[in-house]
Amino acid sequence: MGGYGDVELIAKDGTRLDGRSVDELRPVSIEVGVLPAARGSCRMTWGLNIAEVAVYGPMEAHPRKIQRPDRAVLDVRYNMAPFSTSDRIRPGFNRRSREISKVTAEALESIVMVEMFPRSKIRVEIEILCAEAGTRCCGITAAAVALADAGIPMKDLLVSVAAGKINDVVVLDLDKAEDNYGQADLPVGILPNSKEIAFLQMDGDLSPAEFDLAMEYNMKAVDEIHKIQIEALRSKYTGGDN
Amino acid sequence: MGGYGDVELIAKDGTRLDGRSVDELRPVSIEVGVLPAARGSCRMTWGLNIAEVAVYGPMEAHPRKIQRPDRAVLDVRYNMAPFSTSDRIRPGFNRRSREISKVTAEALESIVMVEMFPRSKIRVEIEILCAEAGTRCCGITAAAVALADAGIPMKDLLVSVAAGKINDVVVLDLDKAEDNYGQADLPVGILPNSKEIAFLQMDGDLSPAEFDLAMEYNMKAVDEIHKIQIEALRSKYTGGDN
Amino acid sequence: MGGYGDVELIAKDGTRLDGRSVDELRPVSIEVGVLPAARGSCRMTWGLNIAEVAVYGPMEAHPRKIQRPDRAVLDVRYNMAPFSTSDRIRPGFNRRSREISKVTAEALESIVMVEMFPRSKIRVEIEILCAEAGTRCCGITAAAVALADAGIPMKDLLVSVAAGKINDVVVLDLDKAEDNYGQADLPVGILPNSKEIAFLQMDGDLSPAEFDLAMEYNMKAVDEIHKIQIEALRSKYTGGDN
Amino acid sequence: MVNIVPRLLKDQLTKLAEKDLRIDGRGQFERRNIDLEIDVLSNAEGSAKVVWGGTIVYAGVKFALREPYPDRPADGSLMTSAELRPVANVKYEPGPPSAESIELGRVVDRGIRESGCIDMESLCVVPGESVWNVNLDIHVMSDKGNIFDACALAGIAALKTATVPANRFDIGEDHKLPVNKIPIMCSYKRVGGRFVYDPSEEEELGGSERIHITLGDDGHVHSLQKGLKGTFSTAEFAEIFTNAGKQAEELRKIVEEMVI
Amino acid sequence: MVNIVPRLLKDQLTKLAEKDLRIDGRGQFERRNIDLEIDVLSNAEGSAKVVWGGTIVYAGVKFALREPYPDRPADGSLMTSAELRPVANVKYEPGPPSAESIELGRVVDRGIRESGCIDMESLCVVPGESVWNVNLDIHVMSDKGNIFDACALAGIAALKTATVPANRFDIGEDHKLPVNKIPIMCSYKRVGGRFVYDPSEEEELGGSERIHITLGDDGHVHSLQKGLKGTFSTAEFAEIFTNAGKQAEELRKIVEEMVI
Amino acid sequence: MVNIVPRLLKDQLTKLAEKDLRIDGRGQFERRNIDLEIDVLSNAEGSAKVVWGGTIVYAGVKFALREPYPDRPADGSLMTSAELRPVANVKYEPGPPSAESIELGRVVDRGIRESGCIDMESLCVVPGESVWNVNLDIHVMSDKGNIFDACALAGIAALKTATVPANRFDIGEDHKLPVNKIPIMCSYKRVGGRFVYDPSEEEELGGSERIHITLGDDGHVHSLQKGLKGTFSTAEFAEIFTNAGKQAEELRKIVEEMVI
Repeated sequence: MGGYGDVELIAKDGTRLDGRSVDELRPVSIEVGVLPAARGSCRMTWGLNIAEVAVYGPMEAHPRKIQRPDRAVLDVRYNMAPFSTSDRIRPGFNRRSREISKVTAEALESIVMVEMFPRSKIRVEIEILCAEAGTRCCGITAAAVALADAGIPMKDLLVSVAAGKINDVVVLDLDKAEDNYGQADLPVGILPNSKEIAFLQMDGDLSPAEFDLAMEYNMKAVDEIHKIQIEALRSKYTGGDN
Repeated sequence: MGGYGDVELIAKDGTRLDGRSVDELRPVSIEVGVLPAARGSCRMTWGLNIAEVAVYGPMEAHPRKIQRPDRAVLDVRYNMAPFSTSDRIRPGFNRRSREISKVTAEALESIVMVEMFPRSKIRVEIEILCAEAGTRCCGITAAAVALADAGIPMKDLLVSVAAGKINDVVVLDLDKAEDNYGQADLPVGILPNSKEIAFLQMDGDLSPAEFDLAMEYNMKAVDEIHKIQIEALRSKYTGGDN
Repeated sequence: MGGYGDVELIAKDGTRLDGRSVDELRPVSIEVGVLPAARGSCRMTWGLNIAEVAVYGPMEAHPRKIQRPDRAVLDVRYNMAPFSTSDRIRPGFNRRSREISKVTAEALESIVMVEMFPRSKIRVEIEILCAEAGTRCCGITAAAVALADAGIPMKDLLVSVAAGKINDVVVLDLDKAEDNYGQADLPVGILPNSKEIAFLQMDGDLSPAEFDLAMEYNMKAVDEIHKIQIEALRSKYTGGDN
Repeated sequence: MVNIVPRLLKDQLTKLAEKDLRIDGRGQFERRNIDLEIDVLSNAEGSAKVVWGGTIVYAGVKFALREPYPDRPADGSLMTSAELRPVANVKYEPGPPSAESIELGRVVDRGIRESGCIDMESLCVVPGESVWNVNLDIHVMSDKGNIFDACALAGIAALKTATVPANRFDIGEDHKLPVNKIPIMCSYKRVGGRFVYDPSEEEELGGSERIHITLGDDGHVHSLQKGLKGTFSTAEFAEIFTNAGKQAEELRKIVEEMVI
Repeated sequence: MVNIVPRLLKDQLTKLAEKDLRIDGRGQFERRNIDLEIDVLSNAEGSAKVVWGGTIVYAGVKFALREPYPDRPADGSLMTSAELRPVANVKYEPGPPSAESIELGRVVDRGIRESGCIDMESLCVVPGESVWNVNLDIHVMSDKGNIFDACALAGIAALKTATVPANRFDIGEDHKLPVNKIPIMCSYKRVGGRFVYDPSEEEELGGSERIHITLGDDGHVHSLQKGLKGTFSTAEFAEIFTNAGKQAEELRKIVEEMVI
Repeated sequence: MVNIVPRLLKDQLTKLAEKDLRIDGRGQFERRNIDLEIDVLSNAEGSAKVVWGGTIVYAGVKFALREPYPDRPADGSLMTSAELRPVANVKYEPGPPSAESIELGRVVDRGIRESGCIDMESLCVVPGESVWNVNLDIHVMSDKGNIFDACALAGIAALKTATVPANRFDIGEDHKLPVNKIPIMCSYKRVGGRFVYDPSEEEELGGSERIHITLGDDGHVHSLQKGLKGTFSTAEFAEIFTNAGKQAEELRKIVEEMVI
C-alpha cells in the first residue's frame, strides 16, 4: 500500500470522499452472455471498473503435460487492456497479472466440479477494460458468473470483495483515491452459501481487531453482490422475468 | 510511404535520377544452385539488392501440430542480414520480417503443388544480403526459382515486382531514393503464364486511374523478369546452352 | 584477457601479491552431500570462490526430442547468483553461462558412463555463490564430485584448473586481481588417472614455450586437487575416518 | 493443433454459392448489422466499441509526451496496435503474437497511417523537444468473422473522439485531436468460388484467400493486402474494388453521424 | 509432466492426522530445526544462510545508486527477488519463471516491503539526484518443504546484517543499513483435513491449500496469501492466525540473537 | 529431433582411417580449396565472402558512434557475431540461438579479439565522448563442414578491407580501419581415431571431439577451445598444435594477397 501523505479521505462523520459510508459498496452491475464467440461470458461494472470475461471449454488439454488424469485444469488469464489505466500499460503479461491469474485459478478450482472433466481444460479469459481499484475482485466475481453461464457445474458461486484501511479507519471497497493513499487492502473470495474462503490476499498494516472488522464488512458485502450475480443469471435464463 | 519534402525525383521528360524511364526496371540477374548445402537455391541481384534463397525438404513437419493431413506447409523465413542496410539492423526476426514471411509463404503456397506432400514441410530461407528498396519482391522472385531448382512440383513460377508513385507520377520499380520520398508502393506477385495474382500489398495514395497504370507497368515487367528466371534455370540444367 | 595498465602483480623473487609462488594454488576445500534435496551434491571453496552443485537423475529425458537412444544426456547449468560478484548481475542465463554450461557438459560426458542410461537425462546444477576468478574450473571440479556422490558410474574423476600469464610470467591459478590485469588464461579439465584432457579453453597470448609451462603447472595441480576430491568422498562414505 | 479442414462446410458453401446464396442468408456484398458506440472507456482519452454481427471490438486512445526523432523534430507519432488474443475466440492461443496477429496489427495500422488522417505536425508541442505520441490500442473481445474491418472502424472512431489531455500534462488546455479523414477498410473473402464482402466466422473457416482494401474520403486507395493461400484475377479485383467504394461510403457515414 | 497425485501418500497423511500425528513425528504446530548463519558471502554487502530442516536458502544484499523517481525524489527502493530454480529440487524445470515462482517472489517481497522495515527516505543520498536501490536476492539451494518461510527469514536476516557500501561509491563512510522491524512469515498447509505449521516436502505433495501470514513486531498483519486449490473457514483461519503470533515471536528471537 | 548417430558412417570413417584415408580423398592434414572475395556487399563498410569447399560465409563490417564506457574513455569496441541459422543447413532450426550457435560466435569473437589485431584506442573520436563501435557480422549461408575456420577467415578479411565512414558521420575523412594482425583459426576433429584438419560435413557427423586453435602472426596462441564429447592426450595436442602453425601461415598468405 502507498500510505503516503496526510490526505484526508474520510470525514469525522464517517462519510467518504464520494459520499459512501464506511461499509458501503460502489455501484455494481452484472450482465450475462455478452460475448457471442465465447461459450459463457459476463460483463461486470463495479464503480468505474469494467471487466469482461469469456469462458471456453471444457476442451482437450494441450499440451499434454498440463493434463491431469483426474480433473480439469483451469487456464485463467487476468489481463489489463493497455487503455484501462490512467497511464497506458504495455500489452502482455507481467508478474502482477501472472500472480493474479494463478490465485484466481486456484480460487475458481475450489468451486468448479473439476473432477467431472478429467484430462480437459477450461479457459477463463478475464479482460479489465477500465480499472479503478479492485480489479482482481471484479474479475473473480465476473468469472464465476461466466463459468455458470457456460454451463460448467459448480458447487457454489464465488464472490470477491475487499475491505481496507484509510486514515486509520476500516472501510469497505476502496476506490482509486483511497487505494492510492490507503494503509491496507484485504481482498477475499467467499462461497456465498457456505461462507468458506477460497481466495485471500492482504497487504499493508492491520491489527487483529481491524482484520476482524474488515472481514465482517467483506462478509456482509458478499451477500449483496451474490444477489446481483443471481439476478443477472436469472435475467438471461428466464428472459428477464424474476 | 514517406512522402516528405519536395525532392525532385523525375525530370520533365520522364527521366528518373538514375536515367531510367518511368516503366523501366533496374538491372536484374539470377543464378541457380549457388548454395551447396541446400536442396535448391538461387541468387538474385536486382539493382543493388542481393537475395540468396535456400530450399530444404520436403521433410517431415515438426512439431506435429504444424502438420496438415492433406498438404505440405511452407515454412518461409525472410531475413535481412545485419549489414544489408545503411544503418546496421539487429539480427533476428521483427514484426516487419514476420509479416513479409507470412505473405510470401501464402503466395508460394498458391503455386507449389502442396497436395503432393501431405504432412510434410518445405523450408524456404530468404536472406537479404544487400538491400536497396524492393527486397520483398526480390525475395519472392528468387524463392520461386529456388523451389524449382529443388525439384518441387509447381503449377507455374511466380514473379514479384512493384510499381509506385513519385512526384505524382506512376513509375515502375522504385529505387532507394524514390522509395524514401515516394508517395505509393504497389508490390504484386504474378503467375507469369495465367497472369493470376498470388501476392498483393500496397500503401500510400493511389487514385483508381493511377492504380490501373501501376498494374499495367507491373504486368509488363513480369514478362521481362520471367524470361530471366527461365534463362537461369535453363542455364543450370542444360549446361549453359540455350 | 584485460591486459591493461602496468600493474605489478609479481615481485622479482616470484612472489605474488597474496604471497603465493608461481605454481601455488589458492586454498581449496571440498564437502560432499550438502544439499538434502539433491541425489548427489558438493560444496567447493577455492580461494574466495564458492560453488555448490546438485545432481538429479538419471531420469526420463524430457522433452523426447533431447533423448538419445544409446546414452544419457547431461543437462548442465552453470549459473552465477546475483550477489556472487562485486556488481550485482542480473539473474538468468546469458551467452557466457550458456557456453560454459555447454563445454562443462561435454567434459563431464567424457567421464560419465552415459551408455549405461539410454534415453535418460542427468541434471547437473552448478551454482556460483561467490566468484573470485576461476569459477568454471571450480564448478567442473565440484560437479565431478557431486556426480560421484550421486552414485553415477564414471570412468574417472575430472579436475579442472587454470594457469595463466601475468607480467609476462606464467603462473598457476589466477586470483581476481591477476585475472583483471592478466595476459592469458588456460583452463583445462584433466582425468587425474589417465591425464587425458576432457576440457580445454584459452584466451590471451601465449608463446609455445609459455603454453608448455602453463600445462606443466596445471598437470601438477591436478594431482593436488584430486587428493582433496578423494578425501572429501572418503570422508562422507567412511564417516570421516581415513 | 491439427487444423482439420472442414470439407463438409466447404462443400456446403460451394453449393450455396452456385445459387448465389450465403450460409447466413446474406447477399454476396451484403454486410451484417453494425452498432457503434463512443466514449465507452473512462480511462481512455478517446474510445469506441464496435459490435459488428457477433464480432465485438474496443478501441482506446492514450497520449504520452516524448522527445521527437532527430530527423523529424516537429513530428509526433501514432502507434496502432491490434492483436488476436485468447479472449476473442477458442482458436487463439496465449503466447507470443502469431504471424496472423502481426499481420492484423500491421494492416490495420497501415490503413490508418497511410490515409494521412492525422497531421503529425499537429502533434508537436515544442519543436525538437516534445511531441505527442498517440497510442491507439484495439482490443478484440469476440471474433465471429471480419475482425479486420471491425478493428479499422473502431480505431478511426476512437481517434475521431479523442481529446488531447494537455491539461493533465500541464501544457495548456485540453483540445480535440484533429483527425482530417476517415479511412475505411473493406475485406473480401473467396467463398465457394466467388468473393463475398464481410465474411462470417464460417466463411472464414471454409473459404480461401482474402483481400483487404482501405479507401480514403476521395476514393483513393491507401492500403491493400492479400492474405492466405489462393490467387485471383485482375477482373475479380476490379469488381471488389468498385464494391469497396460503395461500402466505404456507407461506413464513413456511420462514423460521421456518431462523432458529429 | 503429468503430475500423478500420490494417492497413497494422501491416504497415509489422512490416517496419521486422525491420530493427530504427522509423517515426520512432529506435532501439528511444531517446527523443524533452524540453523541461521550470517555474513556467509564475501561479495555481498549483507548475507545469510538458513538451514530449515532439509531446506537451504541463501540471501544476499547488493546496493546500487540510481536516480529517484520524479514523484518520490527522496525515496530509495528495495527489490526483493526469490525464484524456484532447478538446483533446488528435481521438480523445478529450467526456463522462464513459472507462476509458482512468481508467487513466491511476490509474497516474500510483500511481507518485507509492507512491514515498513526499511525507511525508504533513509536511502536518499542527494534528493532528486541519487538514492540507493537495495537488491535482496534470495537463492533456494534445497527445497525440502516450506521455502516461503525460509526465504522470508533469510531475507530479513540478510537485510539486518547489510552494510551500505558508501565508501566504494565515493559518497562517505560505510554504515549499517537501518532496518527497524523484523517481519516474520508463517506458513500453514491443509494436510489430512487440518492445517499444520511448517509443512515438509511430503506434506506439500499430499496436502491441499496453503496460507502464508506475515506478522510485524507488534503482532499486526502485513501480508496474507492463500495458495492452491481448497477453501477454509473463518474459524480455521482464526486458529492459525493465533498460532502464527507465537511462532513469529520465536523466530524473531532467532534473528535478533544472531544479528545482535 | 532424435539424432540417430550414423553408425555406418562412423564404421566407414574408421576403416578409411586405418589406411590413413579420408572420405573425400584428402590427406590427414589436407585442406579443401578456398576462394576469398572482398568488397562484395555495397551497404557494408567492409566485406568478404569465403567459399571453403562447399561452405559459404559472408562477413560484413558496420560502424556506429557511441559513448565510451566510463572506465575506458578512449577505447572503441569490436562486436563480432556469428550464428548458426536455418539457411545454412537442414539441421539448423529457427528459434533462439542454440548452445552450439553461441559457442561458434564466442569462439570466433575471442580469436579475433584476443589477437589484439585492432587497437581499441585507434577507434577513439573524442576521448570520454565518442568512440567507434565496430560490428563484425558473419553470416553462414552454406555449412558443408568447418564453419569455424571459414567464419574466422571471412571475419578478419572483412576487417582488413573496412573503411571507417567518418565522412558520413560528419567527423572527418573516410580512412582505412587499422588492422595490425591476421589471426587465423585452425580446427581439428577426431575422425576414425585420429585428428584431421578441416573436417567435412560427413566427418563432423561421424567424428567426435573438436579442437579450435587461433594463432597470431608470431605463432603465439590466442584462443583455444575443445568442443564435444571426447578426450585427447597432450601428445595428440602437440601434433596438431605444430600442424596449425603451418596451416595458419598458408591461410594468412591468402588474406594478405587478397587485401594487399
